Formats: sequence, C-alpha cells, structure tokens
Amino acid sequence: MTHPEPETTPVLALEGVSKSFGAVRALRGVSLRLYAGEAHALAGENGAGKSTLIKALAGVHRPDTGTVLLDGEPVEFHGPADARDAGVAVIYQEPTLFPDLSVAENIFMGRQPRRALGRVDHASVRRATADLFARLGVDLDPDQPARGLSIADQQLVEIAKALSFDARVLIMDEPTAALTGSEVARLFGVVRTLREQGAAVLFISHRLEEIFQLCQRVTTLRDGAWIASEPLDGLTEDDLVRRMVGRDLAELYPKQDTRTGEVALSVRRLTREGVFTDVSFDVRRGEIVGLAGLVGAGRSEVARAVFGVDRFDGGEVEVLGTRLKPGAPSLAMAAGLALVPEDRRAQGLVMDMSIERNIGLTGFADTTRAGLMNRKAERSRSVDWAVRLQVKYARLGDVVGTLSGGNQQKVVLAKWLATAPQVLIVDEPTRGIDVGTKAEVHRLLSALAAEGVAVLMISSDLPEILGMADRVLVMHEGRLSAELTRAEATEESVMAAATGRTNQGSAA
Amino acid sequence: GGTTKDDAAKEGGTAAAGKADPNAETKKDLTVAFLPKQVNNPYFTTADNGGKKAVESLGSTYKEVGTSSGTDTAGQVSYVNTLTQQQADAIAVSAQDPGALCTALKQAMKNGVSVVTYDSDTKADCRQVFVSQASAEDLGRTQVQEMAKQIGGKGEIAILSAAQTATNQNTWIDFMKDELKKPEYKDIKLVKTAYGDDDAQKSFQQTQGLLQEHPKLAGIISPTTVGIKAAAQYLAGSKYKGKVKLTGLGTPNDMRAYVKNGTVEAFELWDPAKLGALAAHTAVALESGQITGQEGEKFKAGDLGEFTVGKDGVVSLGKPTVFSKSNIDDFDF
Amino acid sequence: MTVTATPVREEAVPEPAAGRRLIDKVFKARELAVAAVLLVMLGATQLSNTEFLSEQGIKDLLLNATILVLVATGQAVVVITRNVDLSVGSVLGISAFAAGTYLQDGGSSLIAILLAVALGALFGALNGALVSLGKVPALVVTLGTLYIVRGIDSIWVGSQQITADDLPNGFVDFGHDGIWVVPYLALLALAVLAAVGYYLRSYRSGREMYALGSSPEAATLAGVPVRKRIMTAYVLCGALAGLAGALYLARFGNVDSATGSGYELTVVSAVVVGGVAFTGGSGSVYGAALGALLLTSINSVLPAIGVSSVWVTAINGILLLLAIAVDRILALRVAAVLRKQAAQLRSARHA
Amino acid sequence: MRWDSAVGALLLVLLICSFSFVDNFGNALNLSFLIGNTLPIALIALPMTMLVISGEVDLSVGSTAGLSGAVMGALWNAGMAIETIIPICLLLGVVCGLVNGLLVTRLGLPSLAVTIGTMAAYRGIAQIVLGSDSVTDFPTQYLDFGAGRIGDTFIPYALFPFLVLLAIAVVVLHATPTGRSLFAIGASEEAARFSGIRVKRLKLSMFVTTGVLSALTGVFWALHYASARYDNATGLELSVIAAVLLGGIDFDGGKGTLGGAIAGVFLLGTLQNAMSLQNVSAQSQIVVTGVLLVISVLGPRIGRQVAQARARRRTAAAPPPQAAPST
Ligand SMILES: Nc1ncnc2c1ncn2[C@@H]1O[C@H](COP(=O)(O)OP(=O)(O)OP(=O)(O)O)[C@@H](O)[C@H]1O
Ligand SMILES: Nc1ncnc2c1ncn2[C@@H]1O[C@H](COP(=O)(O)OP(=O)(O)OP(=O)(O)O)[C@@H](O)[C@H]1O
Ligand SMILES: [Mg+2]
Ligand SMILES: [Mg+2]
Repeated sequence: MTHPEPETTPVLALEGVSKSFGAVRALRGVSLRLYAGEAHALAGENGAGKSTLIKALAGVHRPDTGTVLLDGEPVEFHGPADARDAGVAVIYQEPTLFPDLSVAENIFMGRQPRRALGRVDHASVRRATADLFARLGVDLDPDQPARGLSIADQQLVEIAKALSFDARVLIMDEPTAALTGSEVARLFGVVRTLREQGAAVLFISHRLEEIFQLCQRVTTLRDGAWIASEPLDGLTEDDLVRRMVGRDLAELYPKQDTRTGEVALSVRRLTREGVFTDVSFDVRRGEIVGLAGLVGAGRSEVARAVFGVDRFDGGEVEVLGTRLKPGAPSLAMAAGLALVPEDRRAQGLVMDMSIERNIGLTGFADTTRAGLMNRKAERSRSVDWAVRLQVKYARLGDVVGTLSGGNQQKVVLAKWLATAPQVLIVDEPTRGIDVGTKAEVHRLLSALAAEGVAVLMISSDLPEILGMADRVLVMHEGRLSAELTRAEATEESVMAAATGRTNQGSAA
Repeated sequence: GGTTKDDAAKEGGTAAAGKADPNAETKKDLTVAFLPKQVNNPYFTTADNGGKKAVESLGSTYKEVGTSSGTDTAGQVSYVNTLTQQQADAIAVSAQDPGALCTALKQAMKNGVSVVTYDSDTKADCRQVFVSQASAEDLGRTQVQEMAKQIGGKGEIAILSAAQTATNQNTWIDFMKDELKKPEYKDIKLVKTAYGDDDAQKSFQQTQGLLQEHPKLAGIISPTTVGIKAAAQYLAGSKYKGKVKLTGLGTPNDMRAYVKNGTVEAFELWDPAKLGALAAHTAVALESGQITGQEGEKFKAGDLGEFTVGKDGVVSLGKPTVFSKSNIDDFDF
Repeated sequence: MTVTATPVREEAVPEPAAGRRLIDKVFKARELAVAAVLLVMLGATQLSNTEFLSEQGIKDLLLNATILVLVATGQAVVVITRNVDLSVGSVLGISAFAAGTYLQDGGSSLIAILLAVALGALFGALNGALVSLGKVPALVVTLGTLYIVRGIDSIWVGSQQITADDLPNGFVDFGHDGIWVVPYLALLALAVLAAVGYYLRSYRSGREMYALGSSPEAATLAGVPVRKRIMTAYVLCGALAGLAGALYLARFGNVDSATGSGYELTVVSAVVVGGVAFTGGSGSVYGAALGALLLTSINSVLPAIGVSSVWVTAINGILLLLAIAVDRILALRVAAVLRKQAAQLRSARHA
Repeated sequence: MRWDSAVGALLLVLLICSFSFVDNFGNALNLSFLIGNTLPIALIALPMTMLVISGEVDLSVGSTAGLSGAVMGALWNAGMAIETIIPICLLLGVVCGLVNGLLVTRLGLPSLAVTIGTMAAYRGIAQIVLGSDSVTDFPTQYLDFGAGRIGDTFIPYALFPFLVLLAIAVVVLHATPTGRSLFAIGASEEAARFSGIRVKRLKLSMFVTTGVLSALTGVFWALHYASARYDNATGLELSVIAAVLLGGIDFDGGKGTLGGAIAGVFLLGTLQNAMSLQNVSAQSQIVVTGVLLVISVLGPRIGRQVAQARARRRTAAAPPPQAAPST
C-alpha cells in the first residue's frame, strides 16, 4: 500500500520556517505537513533541528520567518497555551513535570474538571488519571508525587498527559528513548488507535525500526535544512540513514573480540532497602557486561550505589581490589571508576555551565598545577574529547544547555571518558543519540574494552545489549534474575528473565 | 603575658582643657550640628527643634543629621566623621553607645570641634559637656515616689525598660532600686525588670508577660517613652485597665488618651525642647570660649537662665514635670 | 525490534489499605509537627503558670498572632510560587500610617481599613510587576522595594506619629474586643486564612500557583499564565500586609516611621517554620499560620514562665532551629519507614 | 558588558564625580573613614560571595560578629590577655560556622531557615554573655590599629590584612578546583555530586570560613568602634547581602565574581559617604539604596532585551531564505 500525499488540507503545517539562536541557524526554511489519520516521522541527526521544529509548532518558539498553518489558515501561537487550545498536544524531549505535585495534578494542570462554583474536582482528576494509566498499562499511583520518578516513569506521565487532551494533533519528541519494548508496544497501540480515530501524529525517534513500525510518512532534516518528505513504504533503513547523514553508515554494533582479564569490579550482596536486594556480580577487564531489565527494575539504583552517590544498607563493592567506602564518589573515581548517569540534565551536566567547564569538572587532578587551575590544560582536555565524540557546538564556551539533546549526551560521555577510567559504568549511554553517533559510541565502548577497560552497560535498548554485551545480567524487581552468556542471550530469554517468568539461568 | 585590662588601665586617659573666659563674646555664624540617637523620633525632633530655635536666636546655623535606626552605632560614628569633615563648629550628640563614639568624637575635638552630649552621654573624656535632662538621681527617685503614691505604698511592682544596654535607663533604674531601699517603701517589692527594646510590639508582649507571671502586680514603671506607651495601650485593652498602675517617662501627646480614659494617673518628663535649647546654648558657649567643661564654670543660656557646670562636666536641666489629668492639656509635644 | 513480550505490569499493585494511606498522609503533613510542638509548649506553660491560659491569656495569644498570621498567609502564597516578598514590613508600616492619617482627619474606620488594603495591594502590584515582567530574582527586587518603601515612609511620616488619642474609639476597641475569648481581629484573620487556603486548594488558578513554584518551565509549557499568577500572589501578599497594617494600628494604637521595620524576617521565619519550602511548590498557608502562631506564642510563653528577657532572643532562635530540625528528622524517618514498607510489599509480590 | 564590570565602571564614575564635586570627599581623612567603615561589610562579603555562589546563604554573620565582640568584651573584663582572646574569638567563629554548616549539610535543612534561627540564637547568646555591658577600654595600640591610618594617608592599617584576604579569596574562587566546584554546586548540586565533587564537605568548609571571617569582623568592629556590645553589627547581614547582590551575584547560585561583589560593597559605601557629605538625609539614602538594587537586577535584563530586539531587527532586515520545496 502506498501513501501518496492526501488531497485534503493538512491539519497543521509549517511553511518555510526558519529559526536562529544567535549564530546558530537551527531551522532554515523548513516545511512540514501533518494530515489527519496519518503518523508522520521526523528524522535527523542530533542537532538537526527536530526539537526546534516541534517547539515552533507548539508555540514555544516564534519562527523568525515562515508561517504555521492550522487547517490551512495561518496562525500565530503566542505560547504553548495557544497551541494547546488549538488541539495540539506535545510530549517534549525532556520531561517537564511539577516535582511537588501529584502525578494526577501534573496531567490535568490548568484543565482540571470542575464542580460548582469553579472548584476543582479532585476525585475525578484522580479517576481520570487512573483510567489513562490503565489504558497505557502503567501501574503508577495517581496520588504519588512526581518527584523521584525515574526518567521512564516521567516519560510515561508525559505520554498520559498528551493522551488526556484527546488532541487533533499529537506531537512526540523521542517519547520512547527511555522506554523498554513492552512500554513502547503499549504506547504504539494507543497511538494507532488515536490515529485511526483521525488524529494527526508527529513522531521523533532515533530508533529507526520504531519509525517504520508506527509511521506512514517521514520528513528528514539535516543541519536545520529540509531534505525530503516521502512515504516510508519502499524506503529502507539505509535509505533513511543516507538522507539523514548524507553518507553510508558503519556497522551499528561493531563488537570487537577481546580477551577478558582479571576481575575489575566486584559487587557482593549489595542491598539498599526498598530498592534492590542482594545484588552480586563481577565485571572483568576487557569485558562489556550488559545490565538489562524493565523500567523500574532498579538497575540505575545499583549503578548509583556502586559509584557512591547513593548509600547502601549492606554488601560491598571492590574496584581493582580496593574496597570502596559507601557514599564517596570521589574515592570511587580515585579507584578508577566512572559513571555516566542516566539523567543527563539533572545528573550528568551542570546545564548553566559551558561545555568546557562541564568536561573539566571531572579532571581537576590533571588540570591543576600547584593547586591552581591550568586553563590551557583544561581547555585542551575538553577540546580533545569534544572533538573525539563529534560534539556539535559553536564555541567551547557555550552553555551546555543550548546544545541539542544528543549532543548533551555526548558531552556527558566526554566528561567521563576523559578521566580514563578502568571501570566504566554507562547508564543508557545512547539515549537520544542518533544512529550515526550511536555507532560511534558503540565503537568507542568496544575499543575501550579492547584496551582492558571493564564496562558495565545499562540499557533499555535490547538490541544494543544483545549486540554489545559479552555477558548479560538481568534484573527483575530489585533482584538479579538471570546471568546469560552472549550465546544464551536472546530477546526471548532476556525478556523472560526481566519479567520474572524464568527459571533458566541462575542469579550470580 | 599579653595585654590585659590591668595593663590598659595604667595607660590612663588624657584630659586637655584650656582656660575659660566667662566674659568672652558669644560668637556668631557658627554651624551647630545636632546628632540625635535617631532622626524621626518625635522626642528627638522636639528636642532638636528647641535646639534649632536657640541656635538661630544666637545668630548661628543649625543642622540636624542622624541615622534612622536608634541602634545603628556604626552609622552614628560615620555621621560624626562626616561632621568633622564638614568642619562643623560644634556638635550636640545624643550617644547611642557610651564607648563607640569615643574615637570619632576625640578626633572631632582634635580638629577643633566643640562636642556636647545631650540626653544620653558618652564616657566623660569623649566630650566636653554633658547636658543632662534632669539629674539622673532626681529622675530615678521621683518615678518611685510617684508609683508609691499611686499604689498606696505597698504591692509588687515591675520595671519595663528599653534595651538592656540603654545607658540612661540603667542609671535611672539603679537610682530607683536605691530609692526603694528606704524604709518607707518596705512594703513595695520590685519583682522584675523587663526589656522591651524600645519596640512597640516587644514592649507590649513584655507587659503581658509581666502580668501573667505576677498576677498580683500593682504597678509598672516604664522609664522610656516607647515602653510606657505600649504598656498603656495593652492595659487600656485588657482587664487590668485602671487596676494596675502605670507611670514612668512619656510625652503628653503620646499619653493623653490613656490619661483621659483612666489607664494612667500620672507620669513625668522634662521638656525636651528646653533640653535641646540648653544643649545649643552650651555648645555655643563652649565654642565661644566662655566655658571649657570644668566643674564650677557658669554660663548664661538665654531665657533658660544661668547654669553651672557640675562634676564630670555635667550640666543639669532641672526637675522633671509631672503630667496628670489636671495639667496635660497645657502641653503639646 | 519485534515486540513479542506481553505487557508486564498487568498485575495491579494491591491497593494499600485506606487506613494506612491515611496514616501516611497524616505523617507526611508537616503542619502536624508544628501543631504538636505548639500544643506541647502551651500545655507545659499552662502547667507552670495557671494564669497563662486564662481568658485574658488566650485572648492575648490570639491577638498577638493575628497580624503575623495575616502577613505570613500572604507571604506563603508568594513563596509557594517560588518567590519572596521582603517588603512586607515596610508596606505594613506605610499602610498603617496611611490609615492612621485618614482616621486622624476624622475618616470612617471601614474606609481606613480599605485604604490600607488598597495601598498594600498597590505596592504588591509594583513588586509583582517588577518580578514578573522583568523576570528578575524576587529576593533582590523586594529587598530593593523594602528600602524604597521604608524610605518613602520615613520621608512622609517624618517625626509625626499616630497615637491612640488620634483614633476613633470604635476603631481602638475593635483592636482588642471580641466574642468571649476570640478577638474580632483573630476572627478576621481566620476568615482570610480559610479563604486563601480554600482558594489555593480548590481553584485552578490556585493549583497553578503550586505548579508554577514547583517548576516554572513546566508551568510555561503547560500554558499556565505565569505572569498573571505571580502578579496575583504579590497583590494578595501586599493587600494582606496592608490589612495587617490597619489592624496593627487598631491593636497598638500607635504608628511612627519605624513601624514594621525588620518584620520581614519574622514573617519569613513563620513561613519557614510552617513548612513552606523556599524552593516553591509545597507547603500550605495553614502551615504558615501555625508557624506564625508558634513564633508569637514563644514570645508570650517566655515572659509568662518568668524567663528573663535577656534569654528570650537566644531561646527563640534555638526553638526555631529545633522546630525545623525535628520536623526534618521526622520527615526522614517517615520516608525511611515508607521505603521499607515498599520493600516488603515488593518482596511479598516477588515471593 | 557583563554586570560585574558595569558595577566596577559605575564605582569608578562615582569616585570621579565625588572627587570633583563633593567637598571634603577627597581628603585623606574622609577616605580613610570611608574605607574603615566599609571594611566590615567587605570582609564578610568575601566568604558570603562564595557561599551564595554555591547556592547557600548565611544570615547569621552579623550575629556571629556580635557574639565574637561580646565574648571578646567579656573575656577582656575577666582579665584575659587580648592576644589570647582574639584566637578564642576566631575559634568561636569556627564553632558558629560549624553549627550552621552541619545543620545544613547533615540534616539537609535550607540554609535560609537555619541561619535565621542561628541569627537569633547567636545574638541571644551574645546578650547572655555580655549583658548590658559595653566594653570600651581595649588597649590603645589595638584600638589604633582598628581605627587608625598610616600617617596622614588615606590608608587604614586594617586595609592591608583585608587586601591579603581578598587576594586569597579571588584566587580560591576563580583559579582553583575549589572555586570551580563551588560554581558547579551552585548551578546544580546533583550534577556536582555525580561528578565526584564532595559537595557536603565543601559547603561545610564554606560555612566555617564564613563563621571565622564574621568573628574576625566582630573583633575588628569592637576595635574600630572601640566598643564591644552584644548588639554590635546588628543588621550587617542585610548590608552585606544587598552589596553582594548589587555586585551581580545570583542568589540562585552558580553565577558571579568576587570583583563584582567587592565593587558592589564599595559602590554602596562610597555612595553613602558622598551623600552624607552632601547632607542627603538618611531616609533619602535608604531610597537610593533600594532604587540601586532594583536597577541592578532590571538593568542587565533590559540591556539584554534591547540587544535581542536589535538583533531581531537585523535578521528581519536580511533577505528571507528561499521557501523550501515540498513534495
Ligand atoms: N535555546 C537554544 N539556544 C541556542 N541554541 C539552541 C537552542 N535550542 C537549540 N539550539 C541549537 O539548535 C540546533 C538544533 O537543536 P535541536 O534541539 O532542534 O536538535 P534535535 O534535532 O532535536 O537534536 P537531538 O536529536 O539531539 O534531540 C542545535 O545546534 C542546538 O544547539
Ligand atoms: N531519584 C530518585 N529518588 C527516589 N526514587 C527513585 C529515584 N529514581 C528512581 N527512583 C525509584 O527507584 C525505582 C527503580 O529506579 P529506576 O526506574 O531508575 O530503575 P532502572 O532499572 O534503572 O530503570 P530505568 O533506568 O529504565 O528508568 C523506581 O521505583 C523509581 O521510581
Ligand atoms: Mg531533540
Ligand atoms: Mg535507569
């Protein structure tokens, strides 16, 4: 079945839209048309301008030139509220929740059902939220505050919020980046239903297979410029990549064979009450160990406890024979450990500081002479890594918060790789990273392992785990439920262990 | 080793004074600056206006500077410095702190400025003359006498003072305690001294506290205009109105309502305008060389008459006035 | 990737027993800690001095708290939006004087109160405009207006003062009379408190203030009219400071150029003790009011049990520290208990 | 132009104007008064700047200074040698800072709340220690150091130790890992923790430093004004904070420079001095301070908006890019 461009008027469209931030031209004359009943994908590398385009559609940014058309009529959105009132629901790339408010209030803020005299009907807010969660198959408590939700749960709340609008246009900026397969499946089910009911959908993801699963049409951006808008039928992933990158792509999971050495990271019976229990495993030099599991299984928590940003209640951690003091990241770093955290905005980066300073934060030992900062050393260390990871930036002194999501992720990687760690824990290292760079990151991790670094990779992207890991650990509800060799690890076996439907493979 | 208090005491103070010429001519065109504890304080405004009239009648220029907070000692010091800089001829200052102004005032005197303190003194060697609003002794004792009269010579009484560091109040309270030692007051018991920091709300709550802690309290003496006013306002709105006596130092304008509605029988105060005028005359006399601040020197202070410099360079205005229903309408300050 | 796995989270979490949920809620309510401290303190004082909770004593306690409760209520609203208003003391002072001047010239009491409220609201609007239009740090702006309003006040007032003699008797009586032990002023404050509390809890715009304080960016994206809400908060805060000014006049019968100076710190203390977080988005006006009651009560308790006023400042500070520390420790304890409960629940499911 | 340089420039302009138009401003005695009276604020501004940059605040500085002065007076009255007393006072500052710091870092309490509490507590303890006394008879050589100046120059003796401390502070904040870490903590405490920065320890040490320098200021205050009283330095915290904010230190943490803060301190000090010499009343001075503060935050904001508007006009004037093709 082909999808020629429908003859009807697009529900929402952009014509010749440009947007600059200072010297950065994020969008240059881009056009895009969203039709009722069609799911449209937006593809492009990190920093290509996808999020900016969405913000122009949603009334967050005012385009410098060009127009936004609603039902064929030019409109001017003066703010997100205008777009919302016009029936446009948006899931932004970074979850934006009210941490102090309950999940239910987060979803219905400003639109709460009301009783007599305009009073908010708290009970029906709660009920409606519970219904939404049921539809999405999420088991969050509507009364729970948003503070402390994992990135994935936050993303789910955002999705619920967008669905609650019953919008004519649903825009989703990488909603699946933090989700595992099952949640993605649920989400797609719901979105398909909406589309069939006549909603227009705009969808961004760096997981190309998702684009092919969900969408009928794709628009590609490169460096802020429009490249193509076309039906997905008849297109291959390679075609799409070529449109995005302008060249063919290296192998996505370039796994090098390495010789594993001595145990570099040893975790014994680690327990943090209420979060994870009795977790033991080893990672050897030269080995990439994958840590898989469903959202909320407690993988990130284990990583944080190992690194020392969280305390643990029992057990011990050894790095290269040195026993780590609980709750002391600086000592862990000194012992050769590095952690690339999952939440780059809150944990990975100081958003208001420059790229240079952010990378520099982990390297004081290398960049001080006689107790004073050596600016030159600091600068060259940062440039070195920013270039190696192909961070797309105008100046090294730019505030990191102005980078695109994927480039921010690269800065986090740079910051930690620059410490030359012996043991590297990466938590969702490629979340929000485009295919090109993803391959780059994978090659890098492989090379590091080949050099004898022990790598523990937490990822919700199952193909990534299967493609990269020498060994796969699976967590289920705070416990290790399986340890699988590369040969044993398949999608089925990992999912089975992750959902607790397993007896195969024993906990380490 | 090291430097201790005893070593420092040995160094001793310096007192420099020239010779007075009682018949010297009164100089004109002087600049006399008034530096009250606090500008915008009605009491000081009245006093300084008295000073202004006197200065102008003597053919000199008057000015007033000061801080808007009554406890901003650093501010007061810098005002002294500024006046020294501006080469004022004489300063009349009401000191927020007896010690803190010393360095600055000595520097002023070294630069030829005549320094008079009024209302509230510094250490004796930091100024030439202190113009006292009535002798401290008179003030302390008369307040006890007034209170004794009102409560019929027996019962528990308390004092509601200003800040714990307020020099004036502390001196007066010492004299009150001394007066209470006399046999005729053997039935009067001073149960507590509370401090309201010259803050209306604090004084208010301290009054409540006094009455709760000492339910048998017969009277309160509040030797501060802010304190007596706050205490009166509380009493007026409580069940204690008219039952618990209140006296102390207050201005007629502040207290008029409470005297008329029976909350307060009588209280006392000197006339602040006269205090200011006397300070002005003293300052000009000093600058003219008619006095130097030595005990026994005499000078004329216009309508106020002749005054004699007492011990430690203190000049006293005289006895305080007692205000009650009968005479309060004769005063407006 | 082909998704074959069935949805995982089908087994719903067992609904926690309603009783336990209630207990959790009660434990989480920060207001409760303050209320408990307050009750213990008042009880203990009553034991050592039976006059303390006499009719007059209770009346005094309520009267003392009234003005602070009003200002703290307004301040809490502003703090909930992640801002602060340091100018409340100055606004209180100038409104009180304005009302006093009007009454002195023979005006009616009601109009005087309205005048004070209006003047306060005006300064609130000024603060709100500066903060919301300029999108500048509230702390600096309102520290600035604190000085400016105080300066204008002292220039205008000069050495004048309003004394009880200048005020109509009805107005002064209103300042201390009441129904049995409950003074009119306290009733007024209570009504205002309840209204503001209800508004914040039950109206969209009220909820939006919490949202705004919790995350300003998210609020913008959610279409909350940020400027308007900040403006409302400041105007409300200013108006309440103005009202408090009028009541101050009635209560103390005395206003001069220093009235209300330094009050901002007391107000901020009350709000903090009452559990309204300075990072915005949490806490309630009831908490702030309890905080205000606690603070003013400490000032009545200490003199009543005969603590020398020399000790009052120190004890005040230490009690303030204790109040926030105990509250915090309790909160941490409760969080730990909840975490363990969650763990048990999870392992029960796991087994 | 960055705001801190703007404040510096403003200070310069003010100095030039005052020298040319204000009688008596330029003479050495007045300048020494100006500097001497501003020093307490400047001293505390050093650690306060760092503390605010790291996202915390200490309102108890004035009370710590008062307590230090009160203890100094009480011990002096008790006959102890001043050479012993001063170290004891500094030690007391350490304790005061530790109490603040531990409550903030160990219990996780907001520093604003904690230090409002300790502000009252320290002041109260000072009152208990010294009561209504006012101690003035410190040894002359010390008083001279506190209040005197070198010969007939404008330089107070106390300026030298301050300059040394200022130099140390500038280096620490702007050229060491510690300084870098403070900025990071202020901008995002969590990210700093994840970067291996010892957040709690650094914060604690900042509170301690603030305590020590406040105590030192208390000692200096007692000597400078030749008076140790329990209410010394009341309200100093607001002056310091006003000056530091004026100097462009962001109260949300993570932004600012020491140069800006010190320029802010001396801008307010000079302005007050000049206005007093010009016989501007205290009330009007308060208004001026307030207006300056408001401008200090509105100014950069308006400047930025003007710049943006101009940039927008420039892009608008440029030829529009070609319309994109569509399929
Ligand atoms: N607020 C801003 N200020 C300055 N530059 C910005 C801002 N927002 C985006 N940019 C720049 O605009 C360009 C496009 O960014 P955008 O976020 O749209 O990319 P993206 O396609 O969404 O990338 P990713 O896949 O990594 O999310 C980038 O170069 C980015 O640095
Ligand atoms: N910062 C936090 N504070 C408190 N609780 C948290 C925090 N982050 C996560 N949690 C909770 O801890 C549990 C497990 O965390 P998390 O979801 O991060 O595990 P995970 O296996 O790493 O999943 P993912 O990385 O896919 O999000 C969840 O119930 C989550 O709500
Ligand atoms: Mg993006
Ligand atoms: Mg995770």
